[in-house]
Amino acid sequence: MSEATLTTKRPGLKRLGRSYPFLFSFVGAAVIFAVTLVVNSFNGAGPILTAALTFGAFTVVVGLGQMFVITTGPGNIDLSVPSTIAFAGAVAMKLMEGQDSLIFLGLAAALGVGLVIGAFNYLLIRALKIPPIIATLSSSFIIQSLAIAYGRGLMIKPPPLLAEIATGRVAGLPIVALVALALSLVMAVVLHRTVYGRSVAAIGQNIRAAGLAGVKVDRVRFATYVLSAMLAALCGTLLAGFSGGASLNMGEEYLLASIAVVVVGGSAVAGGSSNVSGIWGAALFLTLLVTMLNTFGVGAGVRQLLTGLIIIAVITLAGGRKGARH
Amino acid sequence: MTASPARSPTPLVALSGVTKSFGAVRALGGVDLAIGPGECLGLVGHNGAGKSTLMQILAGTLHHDEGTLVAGGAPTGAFSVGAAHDAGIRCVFQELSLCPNLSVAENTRLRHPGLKGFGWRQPAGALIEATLSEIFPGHTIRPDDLVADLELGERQMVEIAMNFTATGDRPRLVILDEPTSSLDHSVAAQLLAHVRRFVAAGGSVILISHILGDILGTSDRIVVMRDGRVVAERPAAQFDRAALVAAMGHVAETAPETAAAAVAEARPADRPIVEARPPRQRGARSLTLYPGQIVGLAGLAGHGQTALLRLIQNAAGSTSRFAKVEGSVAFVAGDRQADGVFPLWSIGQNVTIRSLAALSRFGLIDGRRERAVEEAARETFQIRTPDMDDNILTLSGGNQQKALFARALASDAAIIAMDDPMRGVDVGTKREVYARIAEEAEKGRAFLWYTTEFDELLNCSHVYVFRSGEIVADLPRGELTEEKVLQSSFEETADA
Amino acid sequence: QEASDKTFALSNNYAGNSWRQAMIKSWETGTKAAVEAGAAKAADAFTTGENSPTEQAAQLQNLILQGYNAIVLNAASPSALNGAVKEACDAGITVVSFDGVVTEPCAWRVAVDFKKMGVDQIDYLATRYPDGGNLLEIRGLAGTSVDDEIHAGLLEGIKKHPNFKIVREVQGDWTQTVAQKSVASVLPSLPEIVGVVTQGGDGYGAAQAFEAAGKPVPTIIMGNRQDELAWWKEQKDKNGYETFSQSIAPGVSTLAFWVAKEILDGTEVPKDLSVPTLRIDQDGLEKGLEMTPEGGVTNVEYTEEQAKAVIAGK
Amino acid sequence: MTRFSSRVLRSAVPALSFGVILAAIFVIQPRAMSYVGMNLMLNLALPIAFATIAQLFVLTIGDLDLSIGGFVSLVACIAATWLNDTPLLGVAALLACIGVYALLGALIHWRNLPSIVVTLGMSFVWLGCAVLILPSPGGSAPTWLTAIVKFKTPYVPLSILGAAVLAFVVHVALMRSAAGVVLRGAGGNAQAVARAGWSLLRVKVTMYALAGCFGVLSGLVLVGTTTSADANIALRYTLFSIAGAILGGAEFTGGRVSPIGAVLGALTLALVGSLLSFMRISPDWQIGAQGIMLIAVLALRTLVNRLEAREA
Ligand SMILES: Nc1ncnc2c1ncn2[C@@H]1O[C@H](COP(=O)(O)OP(=O)(O)OP(=O)(O)O)[C@@H](O)[C@H]1O
Ligand SMILES: Nc1ncnc2c1ncn2[C@@H]1O[C@H](COP(=O)(O)OP(=O)(O)OP(=O)(O)O)[C@@H](O)[C@H]1O
Ligand SMILES: [Mg+2]
Ligand SMILES: [Mg+2]
Repeated sequence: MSEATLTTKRPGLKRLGRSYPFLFSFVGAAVIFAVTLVVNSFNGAGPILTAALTFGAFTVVVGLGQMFVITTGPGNIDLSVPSTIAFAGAVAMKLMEGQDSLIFLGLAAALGVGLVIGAFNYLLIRALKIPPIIATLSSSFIIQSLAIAYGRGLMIKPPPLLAEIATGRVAGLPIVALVALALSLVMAVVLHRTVYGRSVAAIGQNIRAAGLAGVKVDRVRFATYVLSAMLAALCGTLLAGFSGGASLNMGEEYLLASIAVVVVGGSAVAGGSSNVSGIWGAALFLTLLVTMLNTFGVGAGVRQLLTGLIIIAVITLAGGRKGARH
Repeated sequence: MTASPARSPTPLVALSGVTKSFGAVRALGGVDLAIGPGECLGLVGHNGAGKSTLMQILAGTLHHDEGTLVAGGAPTGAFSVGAAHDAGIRCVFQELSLCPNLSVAENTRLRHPGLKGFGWRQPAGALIEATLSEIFPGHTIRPDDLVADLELGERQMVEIAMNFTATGDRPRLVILDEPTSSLDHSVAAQLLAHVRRFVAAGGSVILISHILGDILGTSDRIVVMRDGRVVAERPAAQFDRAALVAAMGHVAETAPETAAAAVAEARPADRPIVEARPPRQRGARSLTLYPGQIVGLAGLAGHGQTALLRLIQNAAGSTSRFAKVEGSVAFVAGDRQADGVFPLWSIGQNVTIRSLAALSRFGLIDGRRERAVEEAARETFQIRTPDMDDNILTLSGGNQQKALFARALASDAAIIAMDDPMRGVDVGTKREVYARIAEEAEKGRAFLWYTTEFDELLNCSHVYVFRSGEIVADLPRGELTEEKVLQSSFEETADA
Repeated sequence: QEASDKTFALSNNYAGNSWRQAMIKSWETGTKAAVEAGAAKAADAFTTGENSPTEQAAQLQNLILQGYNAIVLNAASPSALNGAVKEACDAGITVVSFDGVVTEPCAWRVAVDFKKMGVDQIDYLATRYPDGGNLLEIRGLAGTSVDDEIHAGLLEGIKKHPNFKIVREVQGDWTQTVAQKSVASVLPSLPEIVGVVTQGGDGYGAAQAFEAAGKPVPTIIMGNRQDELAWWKEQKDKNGYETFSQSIAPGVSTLAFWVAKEILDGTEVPKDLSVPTLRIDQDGLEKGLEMTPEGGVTNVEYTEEQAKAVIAGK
Repeated sequence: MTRFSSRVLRSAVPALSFGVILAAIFVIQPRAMSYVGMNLMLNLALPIAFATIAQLFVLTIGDLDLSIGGFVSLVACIAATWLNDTPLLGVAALLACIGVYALLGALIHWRNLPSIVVTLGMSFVWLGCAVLILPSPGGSAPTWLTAIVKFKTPYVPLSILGAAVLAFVVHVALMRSAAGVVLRGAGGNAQAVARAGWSLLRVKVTMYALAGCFGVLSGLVLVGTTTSADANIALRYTLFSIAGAILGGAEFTGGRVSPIGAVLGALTLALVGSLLSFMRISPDWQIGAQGIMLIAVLALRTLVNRLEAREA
C-alpha cells in the first residue's frame, strides 16, 4: 500500500514472483502434471503433454491477442473473440471448399474478416466512445448473427492438407504448438522490443500521459484490437482444421480461456504490464488441470469446484504484484 | 553546525537520530529535528534530500528504521496515522491525496471522521467553504464540485484548506510539502499570509519549498537538509538567499540577468514553425514560434495555457483548425501524476519513451542505445537514483520532474512544450535546466514555456499573457515587466 | 379451417449449433407452408443467443404480451421457466414444449425418452460385446436434465448388463471441440475400452481424438451429425466398422407446431406425448447419410397427419 | 455553473435511454403500456438489477466480479432446496455464502490479488456447488418467497417499486451517507483513504460482503419469480450486471458509479429484449439486433455528451 511496496530489493518468494510474475503458472502446471502422473502410476507422460500442448496452443493464439488488449488499460477486453473464431472459421472453410489449393485464399479471407472485425470494434470504441467491454460484446452478437446467416452452422470439411497440419506432428511435437510457439516468440519481441509494444504498455498505465509523450494513442489501440481479432481468426481457421470443420459454438470456451491465460499468466489486469511466457504457463496449467480432473474421474460438480479452488490457490501463492498506483 | 534546540521547552514533536532506508537507498541518515508551538519552520534541500520522507514519518504514513520520535511529550514507539492525527499533526503531501471521484465536501468528510450522521453534508460543506474563504478569499471553489473537475491549483487549495480545518480537535502542526508549486503568485501569497496568522495564533507549520523567497519571507527558523541529513539550522533572519543556496550544496548563483540576456535577442527565421490561436480567441491575435526561440506563456493558472500547449501537441503531424505546427513536439508535463509519469515503468523507460523510434533499428529497439540515453539523462540532470532500472516512483518529486525533462530533451522534437515544468525542482537544478534550455535554443530548438513564476519569463524572448482562454497581451522581451504581466492577467479589457 | 386466425410463436433458447439451426429452419419451412395453406395466421420464431433460462423466461413474457395464441417451446430448463409458462397458461395461451420440455403441468410435452436413449446404447453394446467391457462416457452440459436423464439411462443399462463398466466420465458440454479435448486428455490414462457412450454429436470429436493418439477406435455411439455418419461410412467401407446412431430429429419443432394447432382446434390431446428418436443402424447408414445435408443433422419434418397419429398414441 | 449542469446532464443519460426505449416499445406494442404489460416486461429485470447493484459495489473499489452469475445460480439452488425443505440450514448456507464473499474481499486485500482472477476461480466454485446441490433442475421456491415476489401492489407493479426502492436505498447508502464516502473514496484514491486513517481491509470486506448480500437478494427474487431452480439459471448475470452498470454510467476505475444509473441500466437491458421481440426480426438476425440495440443506446450517451461538450 505505502511507497514501501515499490522498493525493488526484497528477499524471498515474493521477490521472485515480482520479477518473474509468470513463474507461478509454470510451477502450477508442473505440480498438476506431476499429480496427474502419480495418479496415473507414471504412465502416458508423453501423450498427456502432447495433448496439453495441442489444446494449449489454441488458447495461446487467442490469449496473445487478448493480452495486448488487456495491456492497453483497465476496461479494455475483447469479448468478440468467440464469435470471431466461429465466423472466421466458417468463412475459411467455405472458401477453401475442401481443396488444398484454396488454403491460402481461405486463410487470407479469415484474416481479412479478423481485420474488419477489429476495425469495427475500435470504431465503436473510438467514434461512438462505447466502453470496450460493451462494444466488443455488442459486436460479438452481430458477428454471431453473421456466422449464423453465413454458415447456418453447417460443418464444412477442411482441406486434407489443413487438417493434416492442424493435427500433425513434427519430431513428436504438435504442429499447432510449434505454430503457436513461433507466434509467441514474435509477439514477445513485439511486446518488449518494438515501439508498438512499449506504446501499448504506456497507454495501459496512463493514456493521457502516453498521448502527451508522443504515443500515437489511436493508431496503437486500433492496431491492438485488430491484432486480437486477427489472432482469433487464425485460431478459428486452425481449430476448424483440427476438429473437422467450423461449428457455431467452437469459440465459446475461448471467451473465459483467453482472459484466464492472460491474468493467470501474470499480466497486470489493470494494464500496462504483461508477458508472453505466462500465457504458455497458464495455458498448460489450465489444460493440464482439465486432464487431471478428468483422470480423477470425479463428477461435474466436484470438478468445477476443484478447478476454481486450484486457480485461487495458485494465484494466492503467487501473491500480489505491484499494482498501478497513480 | 547543529544549532540550539527549539525555543520552547516542550516541543510538539521531536525527532532524534531518525533513519530511513528504501532498499539500498538511505533516504534519511540520522535526523534530529524539533518543532515547538507557534513557529513556522522552513525546510529546504535539494531534490531527493529526504524532506518528503521525513514528513511522511511525522504524518505516520511511513515508519522510521532507527531513532526516536517524541510527539505530545511522550515517546511513541509505533507512530501511526491515527497517532499523528491525535497529536494534532496534519500533512499536505507533495503528491496530492484527494479522491478525484468525490466532491470537495466529501473529501473533507474523509479527512474528518467526526463529520458523520444524518445531514453531515451541510456542515462539511460549510466547514471547508469557511476555511477556503479564510485562507483564499475570492476563490471560486464550491463544496459540491467534483475534485476531478478542479484545476491542479484548485485541488492544491482544497487540500491545504482541508488540513487547516478543525473538527473537534484543532490542527496543531500543519506540514506543507511544496504547497505553492502549483499555485499562482497571488494565491501563494494568500497562503503564506495565512501561515503567518496561524503561527501567530499559536499553531505550528513546517513549510517545504524550492521557492526560496517564500521560505525566507515566511519562516521563523530554517532547516537545510542535504543527502538525508540536517546540515544547517538557524533563525530565518540569519539566512539570505545566497547563504541558503550555499548551504544546500549548490554553487553560488550567478545573477539571473545573465541567462536572460543570452536569449534577449530572438532570431526569427523567415518561417514560424508554430502558428496557433486559442479556440476562444477573439480578434486577430495569435501565437507564433520560430526555430531557436523561447516563448513564454504567462497569466494566471488555468487560463488556457495548458490547453493551448496540448492543442499544439495534438496538431503536430495532423491538421487542426487552430494550430499549424511544423515539426514534432515534445511535452514536459507539470502535473506529473496525471500527465507525465508511467507508474509501472523504470526511470529509464520513462525517459526513453519519447525517443524510441529514433532508438530503433530495423523496427527493434536497440537496448544498448536505450541504455546510453538513460545514462546520459542521469548525468545531465543528476537524477538521484542508484539504478535507472528502479521504478520511477522511487524517485523524489523533483527527481521525477527531472526525468520528464530528460524525456523531452532527449527526443528529436524540434519544439518543446513545457507546462509549468519547474514545479518542485530545486534551485540548483533549475539553474542547470535554464542553461540547458538556452543551449538547446542556441542549437535551433524552439521552446514554448508556460510558467507561473515571473522570474522564469525572463528567460524568454517573447511572452504571451493569457486570460480566460485568450491571449490578451503580447510582450517582447524588452517590454516585459512584472506589472505589465499582472495587469494583463487581471484587467478585464486590456485590449478593448 | 378453424385455426386460420390463430398465431403461433416458437420460443428457442440457443442458436449456437447445427441442430438448433436445423430446428429453426424446419419450423420456418414447415409453418410457412401451413400459413400459406391457411392453417395458421402467423408462426414467428424467436431465439435467444446463449443458453439462459432467465433470458428465455423474459422472452416468454414478451410473447405473452404480444398475445400469441400458442407458444411452442424448446426450453432451456425443465423447471426454471415454470413461472413464465404458468403465466402464459393463465393468460389463456397454449404452451407446447418439445425437446427441452417443461415440468409445469399446464403445458403439453412432446418428449423424447432420454433415459431410453441411454439404455439403448448399453443394450446395443451388449449385443456387440457379450462379454462386456470398459466404457468411456462423454457427458453433456452439467446441471441440465437431459444430461442427467441420459446418464441415468446408461446407469440403468449397466445394471441390466453388469459386465459393462464406465471407467471414465469426461465433460463434453455438447460442444464438439470440448469433447475432443476432454477425450484426448484422458486417453493416455485410459485402460482398454470397448465403447464410447455419448449424448449425441460428440462422436466425431471422440473418433478424432482416438485417431490423433494413434489408438484403435472403439465403438462410438453416434448422434446423427453428417460428419459422424460420413466418418462411420468411411470406416465401414475400410474395415467394416460397426455402430449405431441416434438423435431427435430437429424437425420435431414442426410436430410440436401441429400438436399446438390440434389443441387450438379443440382436439383432446394428452399432456404427455412421446416421439421416437431417429435411429440409424448399420444397414440404414447409406440411406441416413443421404437424408443428411452436408455438414448438418439428419432431419425429418412432420406433417399434420403424423401429428395426429402421435396424439392418437400410434 | 457549468461544472454542475454538465454533471446533472451526465447522470440523466441512463434515464434518457430508458425513456427512449420505453417510448419505442409503447409505439410498437401499445399493450405494453399497462400494469400487466410493465410487469411482464420488467419482473425478470428485478433480480438482474439486484445483481447489477452487487457488481456495482465491487466496481466501486475498482475491482470486477466475474462470479456473480454463478453465485446467484447457487443462491437460487439453495433457495429452491434447503431453504424450502430445512429453512434453518438454508438460512445458514446463505449467510455462509455472504461470509465467503467477505473473506474473498479480505483475501484480495491481504495478498493484493487481482480480483478478476479470484472471482474467475470463484465462478467455478459457485457453479460446482450449485451442481452438487441440484444435479438436475428442479426444486421449488418457498411459498412465502413466491408470495412476496408475486405480490400484486396497487397501481404500480412490484418490479418497478422494487427497482425504485433498490435504487433509492443504495443511492442513499453509497452516494449520500457519510460511510459511503469512505467506500467510494477507496475506489478513487485508496492511498488517500489509507492516509486519512481508514482501514482499506475493512472497506474491501464491507464491499464484498455487500456484493454477497445483494447477490443473495438477487437469487431469492429470481427463484421467487421462476418458482424453481437450475444450476445454470443465472450464469449470464455476470455479463448482464457488468453491462447494466456500464450502461448506468459506471467506470472501471476511479470509484465512479451511480446506483440509480445501474438499476436503470439493468431495466434498459430488459427493455431492449422486449423491444426486439416486438419488432419480429428474422431469427438469424435477432442476436445481432441485440448488439445493434446496445450500440444505439450507448451512442445516445455519446451524443448527449457531445451536446454537453458543445454547450460548455
Ligand atoms: N477512447 C480514447 N481513445 C483514444 N484516446 C483517448 C481516449 N480517451 C481519452 N483519450 C486520450 O486521453 C486524453 C485524456 O482524456 P480525458 O477524457 O481525460 O480528456 P478530458 O477530460 O477531455 O481533458 P481535460 O481534463 O483536459 O479537459 C485525451 O486527450 C485523449 O488524447
Ligand atoms: N518508496 C521509495 N522507494 C525507494 N526510494 C525512495 C522511496 N521514496 C523515496 N525514496 C528515495 O528517498 C530519497 C528521499 O526522497 P524524498 O522524497 O524524501 O526527497 P525530497 O527531499 O522530498 O525531494 P523533492 O524536493 O524532490 O521532493 C530519494 O533519493 C528517493 O529516491
Ligand atoms: Mg519531496
Ligand atoms: Mg479530464
